[in-house]
Amino acid sequence: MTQFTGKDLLCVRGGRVVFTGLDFSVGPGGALVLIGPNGSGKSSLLRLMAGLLKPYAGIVAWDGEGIAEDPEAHGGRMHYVGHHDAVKPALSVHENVSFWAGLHGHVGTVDGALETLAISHLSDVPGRFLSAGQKRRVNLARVLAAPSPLWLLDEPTTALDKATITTLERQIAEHRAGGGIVVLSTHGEIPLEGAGVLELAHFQAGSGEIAA
Amino acid sequence: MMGVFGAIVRRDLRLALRQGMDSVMVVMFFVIAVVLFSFGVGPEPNVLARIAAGVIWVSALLASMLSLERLFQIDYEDGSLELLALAPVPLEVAVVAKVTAHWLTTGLPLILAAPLLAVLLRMDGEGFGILIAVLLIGTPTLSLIGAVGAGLILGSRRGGVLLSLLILPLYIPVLIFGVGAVDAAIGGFPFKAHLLILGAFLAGSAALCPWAAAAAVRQAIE
Amino acid sequence: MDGLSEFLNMGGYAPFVWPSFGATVAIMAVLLVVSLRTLKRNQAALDALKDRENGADEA
Amino acid sequence: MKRIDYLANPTRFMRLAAVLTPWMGWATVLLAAVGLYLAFFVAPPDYQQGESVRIMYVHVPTSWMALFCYVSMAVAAATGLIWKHPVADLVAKCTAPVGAAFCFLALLTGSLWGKPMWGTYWVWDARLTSMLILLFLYLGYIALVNAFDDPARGAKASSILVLVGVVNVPIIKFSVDWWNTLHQPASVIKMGGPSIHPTMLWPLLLMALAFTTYYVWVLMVRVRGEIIANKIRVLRLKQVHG
Repeated sequence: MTQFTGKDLLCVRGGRVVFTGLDFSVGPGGALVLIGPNGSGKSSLLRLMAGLLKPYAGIVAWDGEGIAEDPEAHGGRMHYVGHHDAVKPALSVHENVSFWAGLHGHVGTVDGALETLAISHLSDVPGRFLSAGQKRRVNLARVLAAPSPLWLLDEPTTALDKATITTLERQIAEHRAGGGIVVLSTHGEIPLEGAGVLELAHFQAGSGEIAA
Repeated sequence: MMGVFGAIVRRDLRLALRQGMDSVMVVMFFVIAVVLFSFGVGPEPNVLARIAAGVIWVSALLASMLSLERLFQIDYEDGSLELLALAPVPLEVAVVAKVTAHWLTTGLPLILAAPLLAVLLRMDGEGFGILIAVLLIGTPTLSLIGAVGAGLILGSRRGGVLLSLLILPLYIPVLIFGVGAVDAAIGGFPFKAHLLILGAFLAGSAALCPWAAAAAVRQAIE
Repeated sequence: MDGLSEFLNMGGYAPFVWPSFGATVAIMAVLLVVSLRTLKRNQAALDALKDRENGADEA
Repeated sequence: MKRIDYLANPTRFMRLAAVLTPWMGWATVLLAAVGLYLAFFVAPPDYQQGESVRIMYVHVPTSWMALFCYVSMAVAAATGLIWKHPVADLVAKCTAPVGAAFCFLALLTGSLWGKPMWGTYWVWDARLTSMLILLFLYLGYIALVNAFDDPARGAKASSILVLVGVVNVPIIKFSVDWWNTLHQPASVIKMGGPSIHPTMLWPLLLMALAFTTYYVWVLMVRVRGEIIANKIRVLRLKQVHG
């Protein structure tokens, strides 16, 4: 029962408490939706879960073991989709996606992923000609091309059209059905049934902490 | 592990070759810098020969530093650096891969151009072989030390100028022994010691710099 | 009085000895004064911010 | 709520600094006075250099301090990086200007001392050249620590730089010494004179001690300034984010 948990997390950015005393726990097939106003720490929490950001206090654990213990293992079982799409203008779509899939040791799954996101017609087009929506789909294609148990998606639906959002919805459902875990921050575009909701506003620091 | 290393090197080389006149610009800067010295110092053959090794080394050092600023910068801005840090492979491997790609696109072309410029500077014939050997050992060290600087300036204002201020003092030992070896060879003195010391610098920086550069990158993408 | 002028002459090396000591004392003093002034300025700014904040709470 | 010492003011340090500062101030003035008196009135002139050797009582202590400050910056940076101690980062950042000042003074007094001895203001002597490179390392550190908007970022990046630097200082010293003996004729007069006569040793030690207490004095003042500046920034951020 691989449980993805976080205990008593305290995040400090630029001398300001972003959130404090935050706990979460997601099991296989589970999903967690982070909601809250801008600047409430949704992105910080996702970066914390990915291991990009070290918590000031508290621990993020996978199956009971802190992710900081073995960052490489955590990197192998997780995909993080942030605000930037990491698409190289000089490389073609296929080259972009196969590079990232290759890092995760997956070869040959690229065409399937492009097919699913309806961008296989762009396979040989260099990245600089792509629109924002297409770049986002290339970014998501690398997630599909290298199946991993944990998906951390930071506002995945930005710049996506209706059709792609439904595709993404289906992929997330498939991923969860296969025992995968999804944590995503959104403004409500993706209805996920049976998903836990984490309201960041509950974990804002009281004014007492900062004044001191 | 090696697969990922190769993948990153290939990707960076492909980017450099497609995007960049990178190596061409670096070699052009190298040639122009050396030519400028000749204009400054005058065409007097034995004066030029006397300072040839120093001029070539300083110009090579500055040229290899030109493209260092963008070693991590582009990946930092488009989000690739974050994904490399989250790859199932230690960040140090990605750093060494990027340094290798940087050396192949800048260090190697400099080495190929160096003998041509040695002729320009009327350098004594004996020095050519040792010049290439010394540059072969020295330029990777320059790329490794430079990678630490490139990591440190990520996200700072006016990175380029800052990088040269941080890195050039650390280049001085490599410069001293690099030029010393060539001058010793031309002067007929033994130069084995210089090569060994340069080898030690390379081994030392190969061990420490990837770790320091990865630490710099990690706290930059926080 | 010639003891003083003889001392000041520093055996003919006056133009080197006194500038050395002078520059040392001067630069150290300047660094100290600048640091002290920055501390006072920051302290005043903090107090001002705190007063305005307390002021805001009361209003 | 666990005390977040990064945000709450490091009260322990502020209290310690407030108590320590006046003591350091008086110690500096006293030590310097006694040191200078010994240097000018007790220590003998050099048989070769005459009175100009007295510059040694400023040049040598500033050189020691230049290196001492750089090493303490490295220690503070390591503490800041490894144990995430916020005040350690500030100590490293505030030491840099003091170290750079001492380093510049060492160069200035060295060249003023060199003029009567060597006839020129600058000689690529091994010690002076290493001191010049150390000054570049200081300037690089100061440039990097102020190159970021978020001071915590600046502190982290410059801590790594000073650790890389401190590893390179002996290597640079070794290379410059080798380079210097190759090009420099061997007849360089030894800076400190053949043997340190006791009456010459005391002023040297006293001046060095005076400079050390001066360093701690300025450090305390600057770190308190930085802590207060941090608090101002946090308050402003609070106003913006509410």
